[in-house]
Amino acid sequence: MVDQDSYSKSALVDIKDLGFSYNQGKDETLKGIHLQCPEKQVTSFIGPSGCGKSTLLRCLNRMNDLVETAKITRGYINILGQDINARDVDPIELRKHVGMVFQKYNPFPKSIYDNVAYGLRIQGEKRKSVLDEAVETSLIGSALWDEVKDRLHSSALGLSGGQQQRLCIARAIAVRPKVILMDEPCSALDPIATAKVEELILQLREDYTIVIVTHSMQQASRVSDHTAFFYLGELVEANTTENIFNNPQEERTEHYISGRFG
Amino acid sequence: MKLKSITTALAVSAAIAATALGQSKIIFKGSDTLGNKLVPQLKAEYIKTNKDLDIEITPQGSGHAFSNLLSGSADIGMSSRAVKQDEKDQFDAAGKSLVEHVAAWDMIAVIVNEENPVKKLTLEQLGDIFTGKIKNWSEVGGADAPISSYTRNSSSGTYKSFSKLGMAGEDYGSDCQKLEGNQQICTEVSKNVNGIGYVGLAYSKGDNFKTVKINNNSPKISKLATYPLARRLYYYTVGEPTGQVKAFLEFATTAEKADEITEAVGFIPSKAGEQSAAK
Amino acid sequence: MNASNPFAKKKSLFEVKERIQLNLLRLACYTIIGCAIFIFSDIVVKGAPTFFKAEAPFVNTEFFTKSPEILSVWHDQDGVKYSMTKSDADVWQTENPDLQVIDLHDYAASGGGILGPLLGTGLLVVCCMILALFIGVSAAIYLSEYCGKHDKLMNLVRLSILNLAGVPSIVFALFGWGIFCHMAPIHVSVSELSDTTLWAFPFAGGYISFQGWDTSLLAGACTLAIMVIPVIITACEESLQAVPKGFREASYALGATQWQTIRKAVLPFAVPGVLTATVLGITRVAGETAPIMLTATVTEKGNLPFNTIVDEGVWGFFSQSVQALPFHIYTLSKLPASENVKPMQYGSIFAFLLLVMGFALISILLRNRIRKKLKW
Amino acid sequence: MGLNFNSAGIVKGFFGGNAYLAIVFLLFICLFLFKSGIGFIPAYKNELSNARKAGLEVSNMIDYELKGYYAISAKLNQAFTSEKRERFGEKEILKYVYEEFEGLLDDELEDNIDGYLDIDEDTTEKAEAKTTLLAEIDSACRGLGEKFLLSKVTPRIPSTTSISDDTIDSAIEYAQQYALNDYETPEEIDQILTDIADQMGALGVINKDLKKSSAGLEKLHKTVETSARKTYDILKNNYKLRNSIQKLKEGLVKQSGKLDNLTDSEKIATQETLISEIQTKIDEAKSKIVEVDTEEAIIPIYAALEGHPAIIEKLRAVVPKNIEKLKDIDFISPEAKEYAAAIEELLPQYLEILDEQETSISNWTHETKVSYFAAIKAFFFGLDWKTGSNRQSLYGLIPLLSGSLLISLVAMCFAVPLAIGTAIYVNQFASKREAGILKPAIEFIQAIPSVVLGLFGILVVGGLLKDWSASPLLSWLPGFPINDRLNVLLAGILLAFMASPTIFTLAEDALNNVPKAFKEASLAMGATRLQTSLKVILPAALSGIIAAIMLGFGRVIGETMVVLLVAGNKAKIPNFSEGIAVLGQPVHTMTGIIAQEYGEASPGSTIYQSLFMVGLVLFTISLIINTICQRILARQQR
Repeated sequence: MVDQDSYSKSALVDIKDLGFSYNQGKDETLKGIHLQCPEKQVTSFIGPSGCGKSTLLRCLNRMNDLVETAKITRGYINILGQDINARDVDPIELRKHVGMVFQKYNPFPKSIYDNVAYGLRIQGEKRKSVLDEAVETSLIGSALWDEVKDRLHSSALGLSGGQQQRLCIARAIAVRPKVILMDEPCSALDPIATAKVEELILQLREDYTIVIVTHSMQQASRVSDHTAFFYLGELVEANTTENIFNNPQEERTEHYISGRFG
Repeated sequence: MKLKSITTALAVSAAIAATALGQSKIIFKGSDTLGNKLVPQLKAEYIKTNKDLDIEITPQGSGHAFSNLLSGSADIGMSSRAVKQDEKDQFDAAGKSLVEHVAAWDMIAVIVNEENPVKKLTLEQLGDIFTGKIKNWSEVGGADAPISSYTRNSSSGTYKSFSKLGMAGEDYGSDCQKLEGNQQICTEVSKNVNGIGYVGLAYSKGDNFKTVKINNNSPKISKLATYPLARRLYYYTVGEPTGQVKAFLEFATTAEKADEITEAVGFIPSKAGEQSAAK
Repeated sequence: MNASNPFAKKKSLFEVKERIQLNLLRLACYTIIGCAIFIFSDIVVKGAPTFFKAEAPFVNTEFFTKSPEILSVWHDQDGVKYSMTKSDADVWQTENPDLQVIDLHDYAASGGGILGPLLGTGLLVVCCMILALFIGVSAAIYLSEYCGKHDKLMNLVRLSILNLAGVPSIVFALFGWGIFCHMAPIHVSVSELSDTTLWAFPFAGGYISFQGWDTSLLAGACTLAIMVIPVIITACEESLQAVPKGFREASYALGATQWQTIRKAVLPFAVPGVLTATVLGITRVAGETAPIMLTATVTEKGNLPFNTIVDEGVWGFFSQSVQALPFHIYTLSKLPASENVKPMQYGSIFAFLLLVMGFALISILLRNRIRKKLKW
Repeated sequence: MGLNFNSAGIVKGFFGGNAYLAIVFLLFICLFLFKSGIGFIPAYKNELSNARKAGLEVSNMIDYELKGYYAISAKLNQAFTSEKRERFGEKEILKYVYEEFEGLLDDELEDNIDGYLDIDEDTTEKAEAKTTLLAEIDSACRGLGEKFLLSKVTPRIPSTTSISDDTIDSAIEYAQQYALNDYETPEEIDQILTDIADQMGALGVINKDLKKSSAGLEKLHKTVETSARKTYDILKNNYKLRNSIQKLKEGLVKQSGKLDNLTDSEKIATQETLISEIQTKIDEAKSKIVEVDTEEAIIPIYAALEGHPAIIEKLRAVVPKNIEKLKDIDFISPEAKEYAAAIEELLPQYLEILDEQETSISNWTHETKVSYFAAIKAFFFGLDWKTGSNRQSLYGLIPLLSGSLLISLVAMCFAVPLAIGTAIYVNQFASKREAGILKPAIEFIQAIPSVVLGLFGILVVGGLLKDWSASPLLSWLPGFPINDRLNVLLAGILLAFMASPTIFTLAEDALNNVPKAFKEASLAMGATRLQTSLKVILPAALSGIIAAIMLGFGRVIGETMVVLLVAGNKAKIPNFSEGIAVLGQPVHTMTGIIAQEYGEASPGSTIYQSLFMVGLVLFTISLIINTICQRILARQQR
C-alpha cells in the first residue's frame, strides 16, 4: 500500500470516508473516498468519464452546494485542518481560500483588468494602488503580463483560448488562495496552449497546492506529484505519480493506464 | 330539377318571411345624456307591447348621432344639442334631409362637492371657471384651493351646449378634464372637494355633491324660463320617420306613459317644457 | 465553535448590507405577487356573491341567462330595500300596489346578467381565430418550410411581422375602423347604396359598393384577426422550426414530396406549438377592448346574436353589431360608484377574468399534455 | 409525376398566397395609416391659413397677453379675498350663513313659497290660505337655525371658530325676506359685498385700478376677435361648402351612371328627379358661398391694432406701479402676504410676455403664406389640443405626447426596479419550487385584461391612493394630498403593474441566457450569490434587459383603456415646474384621445385625419422601439 505517513504530514486537504450523492442521499456518486493532498504539490485525479473525479473536485470548494439535491452522505473533508462541511463554515469564505479554474475558459465579459481585480473587489478592496499591484502580480504569475500589459482595459473575450484560460488562472490566484482546483483546464485548448498552461502549473506549484482533474494521463504524469485513480465513484488507488504509472498496485489501474478501457 | 324547385321554394319562403317581419330593429346612437337613462327606460316600456322589436342603444356622445345617421348605421340619432350647420351641410350634400324631434327639455346642472362652501355662481363666473380664467375657489368665495373642472368629452352634445349657454361661446380652457359621461362627472365631483362639473338634470341628484345656483336660479322645472342653462334634447331621423321608427317616436314624444317616464328620469317632457319656457 | 476556523463566517457591515439588498430583491418579487393577490382576492371576494348562491344549483343562473338590463333600486314605506331589473320592478309594482316606491334610482346596464356580452365576445373570438389561424398558420408554413433562412425578402417580412406584433392595439383599432367600417366592399341593392361609398359597380342584380360594414361582428373579427396574425405567425413559425431537421430529412430520404413531408413529418409535431399559439392568441384577443369598441360593439341590444340569423340570414348575422364583455365592463366603469352597481361591476370582471385566465391556464395544461405524448 | 408536381405547386401557391396575404395586410396598414394621416397636413394648413387671413392669429396673441395679466389679477383676487375675510369676518359670516339658509329654503320650502306667491287675494278663502302658508313659511324659517348644523359648516369658513346667535338671527330674517319677496336677495346682503370692497382701503384701490388697466386691452381683444371670427367663420364655411359641392358632384356622376342601367321608365323618372335635386343642392351650396375679400375684412383689425402699442405702454406703466404699491400694505392675513409675494415674482414674467408679444404683433401680417412645413410644425410642436372648438380647432401633439411620456415614465419608475429585481430574485435566488410557483404566477398577471385593471383602478386604487396621499406622513411632499382622483400617479401605478410581467419575462430570459460558466467562475472566487448576480450576471445580460425595458415601455405607451379611464384626460402640458406634484395632475394621452374623439370624426374630416396622424405617431414610436429591440436581441443571440 501507499506510504501514508510520507505525505499526510503536510496534507492540506484531507478527505476521509467521503460519500456523496446527487440525489437526496440515494445513489451515491462518491463511495467512501479516503485521500490526502499534500501542501504545495500537484495532485491529479484521473479516471474514465463519470467516475466522480470532477464531483470530488467540486466538493472541495463546495461548488456542489449549488445543486439543490446534492448531499454529503458520510465522512468529511478537512482543509487547513477544518471540516469544510461543518455548520459554522461559510462556503463563501471557503471559496476565497480554495480557488478554481474550469474546463472551459470562462472570463467575464469585462476588461482583462476587471477580470483579475474581480476577486479583490468583491472582498471590498477599493484602493486602486492595491488593485493595480495585485493585477500585475497575478498576470505575471500566470505568465500573461507580457502579452496583455498594453491592453489591460480591453475586453477579455478578445484574447485567444489559451490566453483566456491563463487569465482565468490569474483571476484565481489574484486573491491568493491556499488551494487551486483545476477541472480539466486544458481540454478545450490546442497543444501549444496546453503546453503553456502546463508550464504555468509547474510554476504555480511553488506557491500553491493544486488539485487537477485531467483526462490525459500524459498530462497527469507531466505535471503532478501525486495521482489518484477513480473508477465508478471509488478511489481505486492513490500514490505518487511515479508509482501509479510505473508500478500500479491495482489491476484496474493498470488496465486503465495501459488503455484497455476508459 | 327537383333540387332546383326545392331551392326556389326555400328562397321564396325566406323572402316572404323577411318581408313579413319587416324592419324589426331600431338602432339608437348618440347622446349619452339621453341614451343612458331616458331611452333605455322608454325602450323597456315600449317593448312590452312590441315584443318582436329589437332596440339597440349605443350612447357615446351626440357627435356619434350625426356621423352614424349619415352613414346609415343608426335609425334614430339622439342629440343633446341642435344640429350644427356644418353637420346639416353634410346631410344636404348627401341628399338627405334631417328631421328634428324634441325629445325633452333638460337643464344643465352645475355640481360641486357637498363640502364646498360655494352655493351660487354668476353665469360669468361659471364661464370664467371653465375657460380657465378663474383657477382658485377663493376667487368665487370658496376656500383657497385650486379648481378641478370636469367636462364631458368633445363628442358630447352637453359639452357643446354648455359652451354655448354657459360660456358665451368661448372655448374650454386646457385645464378641463374630459370625462366619458355624466355619471363619471358625478363620481369625480363627489370624490373631489375642489371639483366642479356639469351634468344633465337627470343626473343632478346623488350622494356627496350638490347643485349650484346660477344667477340665483336653481335647476328646477319651475325655473325653466329663467335658468340660463336650459336646453332641448332631440331625436333626429333621416327623412320623415316611417314604420316602427315612427311608431316609437310617436310613443316617446306624445304618450302619457312616456311623459311619466321622462319626468321620473329627471327630464322635463317636451310639451310641458315648451309651455313653461314660453312663460 | 471552532475559534481557529479559517472559513468562519465573517460578521461585518458588508454582510448586513448584502442581506438588505437580497431582501429588497425578494420584496420586489413579493410586491408584484402581493398586488396580484390583492387584485384577485378583491375581485373574487366581491365578485363571487354575484356568481354563486347558497342554494342549489349554487350558480347564479340568472347572471348567465340574461342580458344586461336597467337596474331599479328603491325602498318602500317600511324601509325595506328592493333591487331588481326594471322589467321585474314593473311586475312587482302591479303586484304590490299598496307598497310605495320611494327614492327610486335607475342604473343603466347594471341589472340582469351577462349573457349577451358573453356570447358577443365568444362570437368575436371564434370568427377572429378562424380567420387568423387560416391565414397565420399557412403563412407560417410558407415562411418556415418553403423559404430559406436566407431569403432576404422573407427575412424582411419576418422582421416586419415581429415589429407589427408590438404595435399598440389602438392603432389596429383605428385601422380597422377606417377600413372595415368605412371602406370594405359590400353587396347592396340600389336603395342601400351609401353616398359615402368610395366606388361602386353593378353586380348580380345589385351593387358591389366600397362603403364599409359599419360597426359589425365581421368588422370587429377582421380587426382582431389582423391584430393577432403577427402573434400567430411568429409562434407557429417558432414551433415549426423546433421540429428537428432530421424528421424532414428522413421523410425526404424515403421519397416523400415536400407537401407529404410537411403533412406527415412536420405538422403533427408542431401541433402543440400551433395549439399554444391559438390559445395565446385567444387570450390576447378576448381581453382587447379598444379595437372592438371602435369596430364592433353596442352598449345595449335586446336580441341575442343568434336570433338575428333567423330573421336576417347569414349576412345579417355577420353585419350585426354585438355586445361584448370588455366593452360592457367599460360601460360599467363609467357608472357612479354605488353599492347598487357594484355586484354587476365585480360580477362582470370576475367572469371576464375567469374566462381569460381560464384560457391562459388551458394553454399551459394543453401544451404539457401534448408534449408528453409527442416526445423527440 | 406531372400531377405530383402540379399539386405541389398548388400547395406551395396556397401557402405562399396566404403568406403574401398577411404581408399585404401589414403593408396595407402602414399605407392606410399614412394615407389617412397625410391628408391632415393640407387640411390643417388650410385652417391655419384661414386663421391668419382672418386675423384670428393676432387675436390669439392678444389673448396671450391677457392671460399673463389674468395670472396676476387672479393672485390679486385671492389676496383680496383672504384679506377681506380676515378684516370683515363677521359680515362675511353673515353673508355665508344667509346663503346656507337660502339653500335650505330652496330645497325644502319651494312648493310652499311658490304656492304663496301664486295665490291672488281675490277671495277671502284664498287670502286665508295665503295667511296659513305665510305662517308655515314663517315657522319653517324660525326652525332653520336648529336644522342648520353649525358644527358641519363652521370649519368651512376660514378663520372662524364660532358663529354668534346674532348673526344667525339676522341671517334668518334676511332669509325670510328672500322667501317672501319672490326669491329676491335682500339688498342688505348685496350691500355687504360693496361695503367690504369700499372699506378695503389701499388694497381695494389697487384691485380696482388693476382691473381698470386691462380694460383697454380687453376691448381691443374683443374688437379684433369679433372681426376675425366673422371672417374666419365665413372662410371655414366656404371650405366646407366647397367640399360638399365636390361630394355632390361626385354623387351626381354616380347617380347619372345609374341611369344607364335602368330600363323601367318609372325608375328612370325617379332617378332623374333625384339627379335634378342634387343639381339644385349644388346650386344652393354655390349660392351660399360668400366671397369675402379678406384684404378688406382685415382693415378694421389693422386699424384696431394701431392702438395696441399705446395700450401696452400704459399697462407697462400701471401694472408695476400698482404692484409696487402692494409692498406698502400691511397685510393681516398671512395668505394674502404670500399671494402678494407671488405677484411680485410674476411681474417680470409678465413684462417679458408683453415685450415678446408686442414685437410679434407689430411684425404680424396676414399676408405671409402658411407653408406645409408650418402646418407640420404646428402639429408636432403645437401646445394645444382643442377640437370641437367654436372658433379655431387646434391640433397640437405636445400635450398628448408629454402626457403619454410622463405616464410611461412614472410607470417605468415603478416597473423597472420591481420587474428586474423580481427577475434577479427568481432567476438567481429562489429555490426551484419557489421559482416554479413564482414564474407562472407572474406570467399569469400578463393575461389580466387592461379594461379590468382600469375598472379596478377606478373602483379601488384611485380611492386608496387619494386617501393615502392625505395621510399626514406624506404632507411634506409638494402636491400632497393629491387633489384629483384620476391622475398620472394612478395611471402610472396601474400601468407599472401591467408592464412588470412583460419586463420580468424578457429580463428573466436574458438572465437565463447568461452562460452558467460565469456564475460558477464567480462563485468559485468566493463571491456571494448576490455579488455574482449584480456584478457578473446582470452586466452580462444588460443588453437583453435594456431590450426588455424598452419593450415594456412600448407596451405602456400604447396602452389605451387604462389611461382612458384613469389618467384624467386633461389635454394640457403637465406643469413640470411643480416638481413631484406633477404626479398628482391629470393628463391626456395619445391613445386616450383616439378612443375619446373617434366618435366625433366622420371619414375625411380634419379631426378624423388628425386622429390618424396621432395613430401614425404611435405606430412610429412602437416601430422604432421594436426595431431597436430586435437588433439588440439578435446581437445578443449571436
